[in-house]
Order: sequence, then structure tokens, then C-alpha cells
Amino acid sequence: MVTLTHYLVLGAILFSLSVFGIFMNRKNLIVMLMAIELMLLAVNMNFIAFSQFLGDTAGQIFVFFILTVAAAESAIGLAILVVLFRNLRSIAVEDLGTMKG
Amino acid sequence: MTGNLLNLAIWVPILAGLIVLATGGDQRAGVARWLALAGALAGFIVTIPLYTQFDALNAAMQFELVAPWIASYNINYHIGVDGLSVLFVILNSFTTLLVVIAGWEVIKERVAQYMAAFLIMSGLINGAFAALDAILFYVFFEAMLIPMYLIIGVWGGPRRVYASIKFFLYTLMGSLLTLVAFIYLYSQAGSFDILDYYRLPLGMTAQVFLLIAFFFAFAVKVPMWPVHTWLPDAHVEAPTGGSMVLAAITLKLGAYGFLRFALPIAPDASREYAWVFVALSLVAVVYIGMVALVQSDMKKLVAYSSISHMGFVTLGFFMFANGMLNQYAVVGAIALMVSHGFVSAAMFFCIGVMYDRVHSRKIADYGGVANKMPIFASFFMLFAMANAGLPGTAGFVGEFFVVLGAVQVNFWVAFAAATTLIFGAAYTLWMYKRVIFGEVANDNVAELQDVNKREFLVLAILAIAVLGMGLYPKPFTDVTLQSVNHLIELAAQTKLQ
Amino acid sequence: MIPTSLNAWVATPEIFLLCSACIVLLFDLFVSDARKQVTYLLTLLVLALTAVLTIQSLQQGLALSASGVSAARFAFNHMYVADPVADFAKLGMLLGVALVLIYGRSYAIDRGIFKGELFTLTLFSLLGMMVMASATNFLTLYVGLELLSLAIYALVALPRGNVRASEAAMKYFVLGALASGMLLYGLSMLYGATGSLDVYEVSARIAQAQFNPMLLTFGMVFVVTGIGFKLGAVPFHMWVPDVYEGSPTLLAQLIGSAPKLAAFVFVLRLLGEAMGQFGPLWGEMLKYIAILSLVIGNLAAIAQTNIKRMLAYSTISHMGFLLLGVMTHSEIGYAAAFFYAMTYVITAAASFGLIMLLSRNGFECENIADFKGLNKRSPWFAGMMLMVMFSMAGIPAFVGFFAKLSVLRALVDSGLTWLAVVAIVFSLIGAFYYLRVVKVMYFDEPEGELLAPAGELDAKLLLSLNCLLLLVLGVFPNQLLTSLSHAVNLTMAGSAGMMLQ
Amino acid sequence: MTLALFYIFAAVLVFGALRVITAKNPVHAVLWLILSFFTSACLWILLKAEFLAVSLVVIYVGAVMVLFLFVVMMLDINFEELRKGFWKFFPVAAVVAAIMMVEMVLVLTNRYAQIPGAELVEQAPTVQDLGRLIYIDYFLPFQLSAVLLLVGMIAAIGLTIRKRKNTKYQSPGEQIAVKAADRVRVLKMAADAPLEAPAAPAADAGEQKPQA
Amino acid sequence: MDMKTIYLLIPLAPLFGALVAGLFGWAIGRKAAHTVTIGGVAVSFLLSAYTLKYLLGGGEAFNGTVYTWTVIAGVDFNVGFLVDTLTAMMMCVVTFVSLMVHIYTIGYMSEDPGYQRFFSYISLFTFSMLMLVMSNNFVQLFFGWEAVGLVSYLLIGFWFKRPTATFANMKAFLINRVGDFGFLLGIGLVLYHFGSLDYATVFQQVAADPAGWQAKTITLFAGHEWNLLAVTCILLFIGAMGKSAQFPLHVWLPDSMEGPTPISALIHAATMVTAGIFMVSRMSPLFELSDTALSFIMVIGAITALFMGFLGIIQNDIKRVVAYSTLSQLGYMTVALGASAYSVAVFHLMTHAFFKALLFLAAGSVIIGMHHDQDIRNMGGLKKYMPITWITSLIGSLALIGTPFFAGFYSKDSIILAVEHSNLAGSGFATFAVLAGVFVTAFYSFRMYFLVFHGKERWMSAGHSHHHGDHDDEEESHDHHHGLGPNDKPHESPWVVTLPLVLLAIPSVVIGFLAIGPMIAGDFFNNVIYTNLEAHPALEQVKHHAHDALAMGLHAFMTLPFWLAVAGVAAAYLFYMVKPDLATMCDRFFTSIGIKKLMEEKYYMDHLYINGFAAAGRAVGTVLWKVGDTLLIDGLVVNGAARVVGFISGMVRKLQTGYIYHYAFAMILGAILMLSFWLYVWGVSGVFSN
Repeated sequence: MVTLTHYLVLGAILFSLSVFGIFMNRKNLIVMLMAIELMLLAVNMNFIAFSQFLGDTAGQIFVFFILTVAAAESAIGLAILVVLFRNLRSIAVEDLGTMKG
Repeated sequence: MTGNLLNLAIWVPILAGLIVLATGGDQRAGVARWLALAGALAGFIVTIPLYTQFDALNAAMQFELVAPWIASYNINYHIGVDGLSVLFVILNSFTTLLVVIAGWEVIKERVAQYMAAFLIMSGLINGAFAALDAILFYVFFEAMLIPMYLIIGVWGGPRRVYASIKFFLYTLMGSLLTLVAFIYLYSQAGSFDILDYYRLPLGMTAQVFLLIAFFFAFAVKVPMWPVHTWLPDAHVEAPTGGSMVLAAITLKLGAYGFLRFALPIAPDASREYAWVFVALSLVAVVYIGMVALVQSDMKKLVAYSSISHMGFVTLGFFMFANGMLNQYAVVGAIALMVSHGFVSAAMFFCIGVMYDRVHSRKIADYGGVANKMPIFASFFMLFAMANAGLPGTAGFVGEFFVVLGAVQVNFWVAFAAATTLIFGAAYTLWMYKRVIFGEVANDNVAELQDVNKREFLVLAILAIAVLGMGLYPKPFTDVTLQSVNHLIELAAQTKLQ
Repeated sequence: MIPTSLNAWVATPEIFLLCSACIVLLFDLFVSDARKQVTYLLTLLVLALTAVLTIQSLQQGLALSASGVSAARFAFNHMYVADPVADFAKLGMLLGVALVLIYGRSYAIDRGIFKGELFTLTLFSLLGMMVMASATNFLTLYVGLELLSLAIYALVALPRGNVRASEAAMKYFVLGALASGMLLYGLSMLYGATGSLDVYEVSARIAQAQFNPMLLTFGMVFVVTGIGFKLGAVPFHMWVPDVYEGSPTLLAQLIGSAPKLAAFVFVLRLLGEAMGQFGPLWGEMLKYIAILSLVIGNLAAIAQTNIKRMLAYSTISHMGFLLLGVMTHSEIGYAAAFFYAMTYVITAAASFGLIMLLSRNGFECENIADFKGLNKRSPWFAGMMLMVMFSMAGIPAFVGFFAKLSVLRALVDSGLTWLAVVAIVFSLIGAFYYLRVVKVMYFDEPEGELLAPAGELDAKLLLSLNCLLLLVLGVFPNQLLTSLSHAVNLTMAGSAGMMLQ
Repeated sequence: MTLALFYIFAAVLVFGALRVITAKNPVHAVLWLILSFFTSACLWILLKAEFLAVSLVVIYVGAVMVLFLFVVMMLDINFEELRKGFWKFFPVAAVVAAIMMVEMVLVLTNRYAQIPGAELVEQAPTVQDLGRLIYIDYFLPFQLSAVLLLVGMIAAIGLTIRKRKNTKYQSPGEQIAVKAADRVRVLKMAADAPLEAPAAPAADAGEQKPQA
Repeated sequence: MDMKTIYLLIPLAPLFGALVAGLFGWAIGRKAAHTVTIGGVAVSFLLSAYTLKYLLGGGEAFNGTVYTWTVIAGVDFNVGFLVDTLTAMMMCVVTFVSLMVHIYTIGYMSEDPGYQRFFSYISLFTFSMLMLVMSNNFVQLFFGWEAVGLVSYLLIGFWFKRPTATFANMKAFLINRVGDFGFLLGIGLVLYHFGSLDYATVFQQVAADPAGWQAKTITLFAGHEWNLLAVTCILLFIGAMGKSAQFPLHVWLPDSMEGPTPISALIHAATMVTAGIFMVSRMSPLFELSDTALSFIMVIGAITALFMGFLGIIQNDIKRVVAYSTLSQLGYMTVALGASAYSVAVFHLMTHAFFKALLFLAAGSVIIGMHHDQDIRNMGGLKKYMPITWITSLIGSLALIGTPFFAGFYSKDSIILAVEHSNLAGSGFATFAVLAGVFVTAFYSFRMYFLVFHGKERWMSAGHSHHHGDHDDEEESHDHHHGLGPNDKPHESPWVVTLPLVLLAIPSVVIGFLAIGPMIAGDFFNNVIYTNLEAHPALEQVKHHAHDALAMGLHAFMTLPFWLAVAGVAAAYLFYMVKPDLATMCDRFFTSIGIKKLMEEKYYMDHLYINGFAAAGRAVGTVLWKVGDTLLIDGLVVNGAARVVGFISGMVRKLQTGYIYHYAFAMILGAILMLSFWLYVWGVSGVFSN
């Protein structure tokens, strides 16, 4: 019997993994962006699970919008990445350190 | 109508300051000077009725004015003076007038800003003395820091940056705590009206915390040992006018704060911990007296002497005997505040006169000034003697009564306090000897010119004030008596329940 | 469930803004690069008209409340509410954004970003803020937030050739996405715990104990994280200094001013209204965040030589102060925080406006040392900067003092006097770096050639008015204080009213 | 049966996710991400959210991931360089992530976190239901998400559009609109630039010149 | 004119002169300046004389207020006059000596550029001194007390270019301040316990219940009760010790000789230094009630009288000899006070004022004659060059040593009588001291007399190092390094100098004979000075003798003091006229046993003050400043706090590394911390325990 908790725990694991991916990644911004996608996936998992286990459709609508937003977000993120790459000739996270202190 | 007198005392200088500021750059410095003089004069004239119309037999607030200000916080524009504050409003306006004259041709850069800063500050200080609403008081009390900060920082000496920032932060530290105290009182009383606070019952713990907060705000301002170290720096670096106002007025604001806030609002805690204040005051008198003795910088010496004198003032405020304040001590302390206003302003002005000529404040750079500046030397002698508390000068009245009061409370306190008679004379006269007496010490001194008319005017006015108060202090003490009695009643009550 | 209805008129300001933004977008295509002034003026016109509509809405709301009816008017099937808090906040945002454009005009021209994107994206971000202010549904709240954020990410990167700008944009983007992921995770938990996405519904279910407290509070932790990021509170503040420094100054101004109001309303709706019952818990969390913000913000600011970075850290500490107001979870506290946010918008706008005034083509005013001897160059603007700095330091009689006063009062009222003492200790440390700016302007001699402030006359005039407003509001804060606290009271009463249904 | 499927999909999903963040090659990472999305879609189908599962595949795998791949390919990146120093930071990062995971799992599996009566719906909402909700109840967010996409478009175009470097063209509008003041200002700049900022700011100024 | 107006005029006339000469001296010139000041003092003297006559003629003593200085706690602090016989006598002495000094100054200061200033000062002094003696309350007394101190300060430092002068005046002021310190506390106690500072009120209270007041105690140290009046009186007397230069606060007086000689005569011999004596006499109702205080006074006086006399023997500066003599004589007066013979003290005060002023002025005349060489070793045989000075000096010296029928004899013998009959503790020592003092006095007085006026004309001998100054230089005319050249001859001073000598010589001879009757035996001081004759019967004995001045004089030839004085004179003659070698031998002897050194160092009192207290004060001040203020408060706390903040700030800054992953890490860490906090809250609420 798959319970709500199963999905929530799965969401939590995914969430933690993506967080891990974000702060452990030193070299590649694209992977960082992908980790963010993973995080949204985890959230979506939660929403759908709640929605289906509580019998409330609103959660699924939310997921729908998250998907939309994520798409726009990816577009902008990648655009910034491209701009950055043109300036820096690199997408290594470590090279993004001119401003600090 | 009478309330508007105070309004005038506050806003006339501020307005004048803004007008002076509007004259702009130094190409119109002359206009700025005359406008400033007119403004300062007007500011002083409007305060005269505060004295002439003051009812000395009445302990209540006079010239009161209440207008709603920030209704949602129950903050009112509530001003008024009683015997504790009226003198300082006048003294402040008087000093501002002198400061404007003192800086007449000495200040050559950014004249308008200089004059305006003093005028605005004068209004703000008057406001602080007249405020009967805690927030109003706080606003004036703090806002005053801004012009003073600029005065020290812009027209000051070589270490002006350090001094000005130290001055600002030191003072801010204390006053911020007081702000919390005010808010606490507000949460208890539902109003920021100081007179409401007087009636507010408070537990001992609350009173102690309030007293600590007030201590920080006002002890820094006074300044009491050990939070005094901003003063020598500020004084040394400030231009002459700045030192005059600092010593003559703003220090008084700290002492006034004890009278207006600490004693009546937290009477039980004040009585309980009066010994702390007494101890710190005595340290100020003795310790600082000794420190003053070894200063090589004239301004620093006078600055330390100010601390020592202010120690006398705070000593006078906390002379409790059997739960009652001693009237001699309190009146004496207030008289000392007024007289110190004259004397310290005069001392700083004298040093300024020499500094303008020689550009040094080091005692070692002088010697034999009397040979070249006999008139100046005579005035300086008078003020030095007043600083040492010689009878017949203003400086005596306060010290005399504080000691007389202290004897009634505790002989040894009086004993320690009376050492100022020796220390005060020692550091003042030793400096005077090294600076004024002797053969002409160097070429700088040899080229000295005696005081000019402008300087003579300031010196003469101050000399008249110093002698006048010394020979006939009754007009000064009379106005305070009833209010002091009232204060003693307030400080003798218990707010514990 | 609340009856569905569109009731779109309530949202006139946003609808107008959206339409106008699209018109501006289209119009701009037909304007040559040299005539972007026209777009600029059009944008300002849009802002002005939106403001008029918002004022109307506000008046309507106040009139309703005066007649004893709830001031809150709902639209879009209860996805949107127009209440006085929202309307006031929107006015603040409109003002903030307008000031960004006006102060930044010549700056933007000099840096080649005076383009259609600037105007449209700014308008869209404003739309996002306004939606956030009026959102009563987690979904609307989220979409508004993303609209605001995405537009700003793009704006920061707008000077495309600028390494620092793109670096800032990237940092902002990644961390912002992380934060919104956290926020979403939290929202999903809130949803799971209560089964609803509606602020009032959630509040009502909490009141009726129809929820899972553990999941709810678990989600709340993540929500607080997201809020912390938006406000730039420690430890979610790391983006703030880099983004302020890297982005063009006018965008730093945009980031530093209006969105704070949106974030405040966001906090108010999510924590204050939806989870007001759990005030003690999130209040406790916010307390530590606020203290940390005060500590880190003020301490780090001291070491800065770059004025934008310094202002960034100063913002962090200001947000700490704002959160102190919120964390009391009392109406007084909310009102104080609202006042704080509102006045902070004006103050921040003035500070960045002054920085831009001193920048010119080829010269970026960004070091504190660039202010050296400003009093000699331009006494007037030195005086203005002085007012801004003292206002930020909380010295009376500037408005910053009353902002701090109101927060401190809220703290003392809540019995947190010790916290008030902590707050003032750090604002004392804070005063040091504001003083330093004044010191540089007044005490130091100017280096090199005396450069007078650049900028157009209108910007200068408005900037002066803006700075003087700090003084005027400092002397007469009553009207604003009363209005804002009245608005907060109405909103909180409204949410209580909704709960009863 | 469902449980077994759940565990299989979950295992694949977690593994895929792990590989996404540890993959040496970003292209591989993208592919692993696609796998994760697919398995998620499968899980959503187990949750009877078929429409969303399909949407996920269409939107993410079809559009977003392709965009990612496109960008990865377009940027000329030295992948070997990117791998260096990965394991150096691993322990701390892993510990922190593990703590987070443990805490979250601990909470979610706690019995107080269980929602009583939470059962998978018998009848999942149809596409029609969803559509009604989106277009009627959630009209405002829907409109706004449209705006969002518009913003995404404007931003992407505004940031990345490039005029070709080798095309030289005139802009008559600019030429006409030039004012005397502009010329004067240019001259003035030349005069005070060296005075104002010796080294570093000059470099900054250079960087700020628009590329195009 | 009613009396109050007269009394007002008496001090105001010299004040007027002082103000005119001081403020407008530059405009009105020398002649006008001295005219107006002398006129003022003359008016004052005439009116004082009139007052005395009026009171002697049965006039009412006056006690009234001029104006109210201030009112605090319901107590009036007034400026007012109490004019009774004591006051009147003092007024006459003060104004008369002052007048003489004024006249004398015309001659003495004729070459000084600060001529007008000097006149202004001495007139101001006269005013201050009159205010002091005419006061009817403690405040005004203190006023005058400090005002004379101020003028003394100004006058000692009159030649402000001399480092020694400016050192001396500061020293004088500070030592006096030490006395005032006690005095002020004494006044404080008086106000505290009597609730008033008016003499009349205070004395009435004492008179109403002497036993009660005597029994009153004060707690100074926990558990120890002290007699209130003893404490009060001793404190008041400490003030007198400062002003009247009593051991150990005497050190300023010899140094004060740095001032011009006229003021040494006026201030540091005749008037100001006697203020302490006057004050104690004035307060006799208080002092009478405390035997402890009286004993203290007597012992202090005795020490001063004897040991300061010793120092007079070894002085070579003509003024210093007189100065030590003054110290010694002040000791005599103090001893008399201690013996409750207040009237005797005052009597000696008066006679001493005349002959000591005379001696000083004569010394000044000698100094003029010697062209400002003050070393008696360079003098000798001046008798024939300066006859008037010589004869008046002789008179003065005779009066000083107590030659029968001279003024000093009556007063000094009365003191000795009183002390001999005193029954207080310490009177034995005092008796010895005053008797020994007689010999010492005679010895040093005549040592000086012989060295100056008789013997070889030593200024002619080469080898003394002083050079003749340049008299053309007006500015420098009063500098130290002057003297008579080997070929110059001293000459008698002008009449303005000698006239005061003569005028002072007359009372030095006759005043004792004339006044002892009324002042000591009569009822001149009856209602003024209060003596408890039952407790302190000494005065009774004196009165007994004083009935008949002639008989007392005759009787003196058979008393010990007379022969002691004769012995002193004879010894001086032997040592300095007949056998100078003997003097050298003694000198060598005392040097070998160290006593000479002790005396040359003035019993090391100056060392104690300068290298002891003053140096310690400065050292402590330096330590407090450098360590307390600069190092601890400023360095450690203030700047230390700033540094700590700066340091933390730098640390905090380092946290901001610029890398996204660190930023993200911080965020996650924050989230985890909040999560943990939340878990903790839930844990506390007991969720995880069951």
C-alpha cells in the first residue's frame, strides 16, 4: 500500500539531493540549474501527492503553474547563463567570485 | 501667548540658522555673519522675557504649551520651563550670541554653515531644555548631535575625525538606551509626557533599569567618570565656538537630564543607588582633578577641569540625607551649572584667542603672554580664578553650596569634594603661570597682539557675567528654589507599591 | 468555499498596469533608440495613472470601512483582495519604481540600458509586486513573486557587457530559485496540512483545528526561509551585497526599495493572516533571524569601502529591524514594520538616487571615497546625503527615527525590552558607518577635480524633495503612522472577520 | 504491486537525481535528469495524475531539457576542467545534506505528521475538471503565468539577442538626434578620466561599454 | 551721615580707587592713580578712626545687612557689616598701615612700569581686608578671606617675569587653599549645626546653651564620636593656619617675599596674615567651648613661634629675616589664642602690625638704598648713610624684641603671662616655646640690625657677585641682579619713604603703653570677645598685670623674658660685632651636626610639599591619565570595543566569499538550523517522546 508518506519522503529525499547538488557544485552552473529543476520536481511530487490523497484538485493546478513558471525561469536562467558565458568565457561556479566581502 | 515665548526661543534661532545657510558660499560670508549675529541676538532677546516674566514663587511649569504632535503615539509638542530649566534656555541663547561673535573673523571657510550650525544647535538645545514630552526631548537631544558633529568635524583640529565620531557614538550610545527607557515608560503610562512619568508607580527593578538607562544617557553627556573620555578629545579638536557651547551648554543638558528624569522618575532607585553616583562624582572630582594637573594641552586641561566641575554638579544632585535631597547641594549644583557655563565658555574663548594667534594649544609653546597681552592676561586671570572657584566670581557659588550641602550629608564626601579647592586652583594656576607669566618665551609670543575690540567685547561680557553672578547670585538661585523644592519632594516620594 | 465571482473592477490598477505595460512594450518597438525618452515618459504616465487608480481604490476601501463594512474587496474568485494595506503598499511601490526611473534616467542613458526592456520589465516586476500585495491565494502569491523576481533577474543582467552585472544576475537567480524552491516546499506542506491554498481558508481551518499542526509548522520553517531570502535577512542574505554591488545602481535601487514592501505584505498575509495562530513559533524564528540580520548587517557594513555594498549590508540590518516589528505578531508590530518598510522605500530611493547623481558616463560612483569633499562640490546635495544617512542611522528628526521608534515600541509592548536594547546596541554600531559617509563628505578634502553632481534638473529637484521628505516625515510622521496602522488594523480585523465565516 | 512499482520508480528517480548532480559531463547530467522526469511521470501516473504526468514529459523533456541540452552544446566548455576538486567538498556537503534529509524524513514519517483519512482518490480529476479550475477559478494566476512567459520571452530575447559583429550599419535616428551637449561631454570625459580614476575604475569603465 | 553709610564708604572708597587705578590707570597716568588710591585709603582711614572714636565714645555696635547675597533653604546669606570695637580696631590698623604703605609706594615703586597696577592692587587689598574684618557672617568672611588671598597672589607675582615670583605666588595660593579647604568644611559644619552663617545667630545659639553644644558629637568614622565643636573649630583653625602661616602651612610666607616690599609690609606682615588671628578671636564664643581645639591651637602656635624664629637666625636676605620674624610673631599670637587670651592676641596683632610694617618698610628703604641688593652680608654701616631708616629700624627692633615700654613689650609679655597661666594641655610646651622665642627673637633681630647698620661697609668689598644693573632700562629696574657697586654710596630714601617710617615708628613706641589698659584690662572687647574665665583663667592674670602699664613696664625688668631678650641682643652683639669668628665657629658646629642643613632646608617642609605632595599629585595624575584614561578607558574599552567590532566585522566580511555554493550553503544551513529549532520545540512539547 503506497501511502502519502511514501511520496512525501520521496519528495524530501529529492529535495535534499537537489539542495546537495546546489551547494556542492563548484564547477558547473548548468548542473546547478538542473538541481533547481529537481527541487521543483520534489515540490511537485508533494503537491500532487497531497492533492490526490486529500481529494483537492487545487494542488494539481499549483503543479501546473509551477511547471509553467519553471519553464520561464529556465529560459531566463539560461539567458543569463549565456550572457555570463559571453562575458566570462566560463560557466564555472568558482569563477563567479569577483564580488565578495 | 506665554507658551509662544518658548516657541520663539526654540524656533527663532533655527529659522535664523536656515536663513544663514541660504546665503550659501563664502563669497557672501559677510552677510552670513551679520545675519547670524542678528539671529543670535534675536534668539537671546526672546529669551529675556522668560526670566522677567518668570514666577519664581511657582514650582509648576511655566510658559507651557501643549499641542498634539503624533497623536497615534500620544506624543505631544509639550514645552514649558520651570526653575530647573529656565536658566539654561537663557544661558544657551546667551552663549550662542557670544559664539557668533567669537567666530566672527576666525572662521574663514564655510562661514554660513558654521554660523548656521550654531544657530540651529542653539534652537535644538533650547528645545531639549524646554521639552516636557519625552520623545520631544529625545528628538531635540539627539538632533543636536548633528550640528555638533559637523562643527567638530569640519572646523576642528587635526584629530577631528576621531574626536567627532567618538563624541557622536558615545553620546548616541547613552541616549539610545534612554529611548528604550522612554518607550518602557510609555508602555506603562500610556503617554510620553514627562510629568505623567512623575506620577507613575514603578517597581524597584523597573526603576533600577530606568536609572541605568538614564545613567548612560546623561552620564555620558555630563560626562561622569568613567564615560568621560570623549570630552577631552571633543574639546581639544573642536573649534573655539564648539568648545564653548559644548562646555557651557551641552554638558548641562546631561546634568539637567538627571534632574528632569532620573530623580523624579526613579526616586527609589536613585536613593538606593545614590552612592554610586556620589562615588563616581567624587572620582571625577579627585581623579580628574589630578589628571587635569598633568595636561600639557590647555584645552585638554580645561576639558578635564570641566569634567571635574561637572562631577561636583552630579555630586550635588545625589546628596540624599534620610531620603531627602539636600537643598543646598541641589541649588548649588544648579548654580554651578550656570556658572560653569560662563566660566568654561570664557576659558575656552581665552584659549581660542591665543590659539588664533599662535596656532598651538600646548602650554609649552607659551610663556610670558602677559608681557604682550596685558588686557587679555587680566581677563584670563579673572576666569582662571573663577575656574578655581574664587569667592566673588560665579565659580564659587556652586562649589560653596555643594560643599555646604555635602557636609550635611556626609562629612567625608564633603571632604573629598572640597579637595577641588586645591586641585582646581592647582591645575588652573599652574597653567596660568606657565602660559601667562614669565619672560616672553619665544618668537610667537613676542609677536602677540593684545585682544581686539571683538575679543574684548566677548571677554568683557563674560567677565561681567562671571563677576555679576559671583557677587549677587540671588537672581540666579531664586528662580530655581521652588522648583528644587518640588524636585526634592518628588525625589523623596516612593513609587513602590 | 467562497462563491466564485470575477468582480474584476476591484483590480483596476493591476489590469490597467498590465494593459499599459503591453502597450508600452508594443509602442517601444516603434521608437528608435534615440527617442526612448518617449517610452520613458509614457512609462511615467502609466505609473501616475496607476497611482490614481490605486488611490481611488484606497479611498473606496477607507470609505467602506468608515461606513462599517469590511474594507477588503475581493476579486477573481477570491484570489485577489484590495484592502488598505495592499493599496498603501502599492502606492509605495509605485512611488519607489517611479523614483527608480526618474533618478536613473541619465544613469541608464550613460550605460546604454535606457531601452524598452528596462521599462517593460520594470513595469512587469511592478505588476508582480502589486499582485503579491493583493494576493490572498498561495498560488497568486507565488506567481506574483516569480513575476517580480524573474523580471528583476533579467533586469540585473541588462547591461550585457558588464561582467559584474551578469555575475550578480546569476547569483541572484540561482539563490532566488533555491529560495523559491524552499518556499514552494513550505507551501506544499501548508497545503497538505490544511488542504487549502487560500490565505483566509487556511487561517479559518487553523482556527477550527482542521489541520495537521506538525506538517503545517514543518512547512512554516521553509516558508520563513523563503521570506528571509526575499527580505534579505541573515542567513539568507548572501545575495544582497553582491547583487547591489554588481547590478547597475538604478536596479540596486529597484531591488532595494519597492520589493521590500511587497515582501512585507507577503509576510503579513502568509504569516500574519494565514498563520497568525502560530505567531509565537514563527515569531521566535524571525527573532533569531532579525537579531542575526542586525548583527551581521551592521558589522559587515562597517568594513565596506563600496557604498553600494555598504548600503546592501545596511539594508540587511534594516530588514532585521523590520522583522523585529513583525516578530511581535501584534498589530502594533505589523504597523511598525509597515511604517518601517514604507519609509525605508523612500530612504533607500534617496540614497541610491544620490549615488547615481554623482555617477556619470565612464565614472561609477560606488566607493565611499567618491563622496570626498562633497560639501565643497555641492553643499546642497551633501546636506541631502547627510539627511539620508542620519535618517538611516535613526537620528531624529528624520523619519528613520520614528520607524525605529515604532518598532522599539512594539517590542517593549510585547515585553521584549531586552530585544529593544539589543536592537539599539546594533543600531549604534550601525551609526558608525553612516557617520563615516557624512565624515567623508564634510571632513575630507575633495580629491582631484571638483565634479558637480550630474543628472537632469527634474531628477535633482525630485531627489531634493525626496530627501526633504525624510525630514518632513520625521517632523510630522503622524499622518503616515496613523494611516498605516489604521490600514493594518483594518486588514487584521478583516482576516479575523473572514475566519468567523 | 503498486508498492513494488513505487519502489522501483522511486529508486530509479533517486539514482537518476543523484547522477544528475554528480555526473561529470553536463550532457550526461541532462540525460539523467530526463530519466528522472520520466520516472517521476510514472510515479504521478501511480498517483492517478495522468494529465500532469504527460504535461511533465511534454513540457520538461520536450522543451526545457532540450533547451538545456542546446545551451550545453552551444557553450564551448572544457568538461574535464569542471570536475576538479569535486571530492574535496564532498564530506561536508554530504553530511549537511544527510542531516537535512534525516530531519525531513524523521518528521514526515512521524505519526503526528500523518493526515488521518488520507486515501488516494477513487476518481481522479479529469482534464475537464482541471481546465475548469484553471480557466475559471484560477483565472488570475493563469493570466499572470501568461505574463510570466511573456517576461521570460522578453528577457531571453533582450539578454541574448546579438547583432552580427561584422555587419556595419548606420542609425540615422541617432545621428540626427545627437546634440552639441553630447559632443562636449565626450571631450570632457577625455580630460578628466585619468585624473578621476587611475587604474581600477578605468578598467571597469572599459568593461561597461556595450559590447554591440 | 548715618553710620551705615560711613561703614559702606569705608571699604568702597579703596575699591573705587582700585577700580579707577586698575581699569583706567593707562589713561589717567601715575600721579592721578596714586592720588586717587591714596585718597580712597585716606578717606577710609579717617572714617575708620571716626568709627573707633564713635565706638569708644559709647556708640552702638553695628550689625546689619547690606544686601542679601542669596537665600537657600530659607537661610539668608548676606553681605553685611558687624562693626564693633574689634572690627574698628582692625579697620584702623588696616587702613592706617595701608595708607602708610600707599605713601611709601610712591617712592618705592617710582621706577616700576606697573605703577598704576600696583596701586590698584594694594587698594583692592585694602578693600578686601576691610570686607573681611567688617563681615558679620561666615560667607563674607570667606569672601574677604579669599579675596585677600587673591590680591596676595597677584602682588607676590607682581613681577611676573621672575620665575621665583610666579612660583612663590602659586605656592602661596595653593597652600592657602589647603587652609581654606578646612575652613570651608568648618563653615559647612557651622551651617549644618547652627542653621545660619550669621555670627550673631550662631553665637547666640552657643551662648544660650554652652553645655549642650559642648556635648554635641559628630560621627566621622563609624563608631567614633567626635566632639562637634572641637572638629568645627579645628577645621576653622586650619583655615587660619593657612592664612596666618602657622606650621605646617607656613611655607608660603617666606617665599612671598618675592613680592615688592610694600606689600610684604602690608599684606605679609601687618594685615592679611593676621586675618587668621582675627578670625579666631571673632569666633571666640565657639573656640571657648572646645579645650581640644584650643590646645591644638596653642601647640601649633608654639611650634611656629619657636621654630620659625630659629630659621630667622640663618637668613641672609633682609626681607626673609623679617618674614621669619613675622612667622614667629604670628605663632605668638596663635599661642595667645590657644590660651584663650584672644584680646591679648589681638593686642599683639595690633602692635605687631605697626612695628612689623615699620621693619618691613625700613627694610625696603634699605633695599632702595642698596639698589635692590637684599643680602645683609653685603650691607653694614648703613647707619650714617640712612639715618632715618636706621633710627626707625632700631625702634622697630626694640619693639619687636619686647623692650619694656615699647609696644611689643606689652603685647608679648601679656602673651607670655597668659600662656604661663593657661591650664590647657600643651601649655607647658607653649610656655617654654614663647620664652625661648624671646631670646631667639632678640638674637635674630639684632643680628640683622647689627649687620645692616653697624660694622664694616661690606658692599665695598669686592667679591660679591652682584653687578650693578642698568638703570636706564626702566623695564628691568626691579630685577634681582642689582646691587650697590663697590664705589657707590647708599643714600637715604626720599621723604615719601621715610615719612611712613616715622609715622609708623610713633605707634610702635607708644601704642602698647596707651592701649594695654583699655584693650586688655578694660572693657574694650567685653561684648566682643568671649572668654570663659572660669574654665580658662589665664586672661585674669594678664588683666591683673595690665591694669597699670607703667608698673608692668617697670616690673618687667625683673622678669625672665626681659633678661632673655637682653641676652639675645648681647649674643648678637657678641657674634656679629665683637667676635665674628664665634659666629663662624657656631656655624661650623651646627653644620657638622646637621642642624644647619636642616634649617637651611627649612626643616624640609618645602621638600615635603614640592617633592612630596605636589610631585606625588602629578605622578598620580600622570598615571591616572596615561593608564586610567588613555590605556584602560580609551584604549581598552572605547577603542578596544571599536577594534573588536572592526575585527568581527572583518571576520564577518570573510564569510561573504563571493561563491554561490557558499551562499547556498549558508541558506541551507540556516534552514537546517531553523528546522532543528523547530524539531526541538516539538520535541519539548513531547511529540517525539511518546
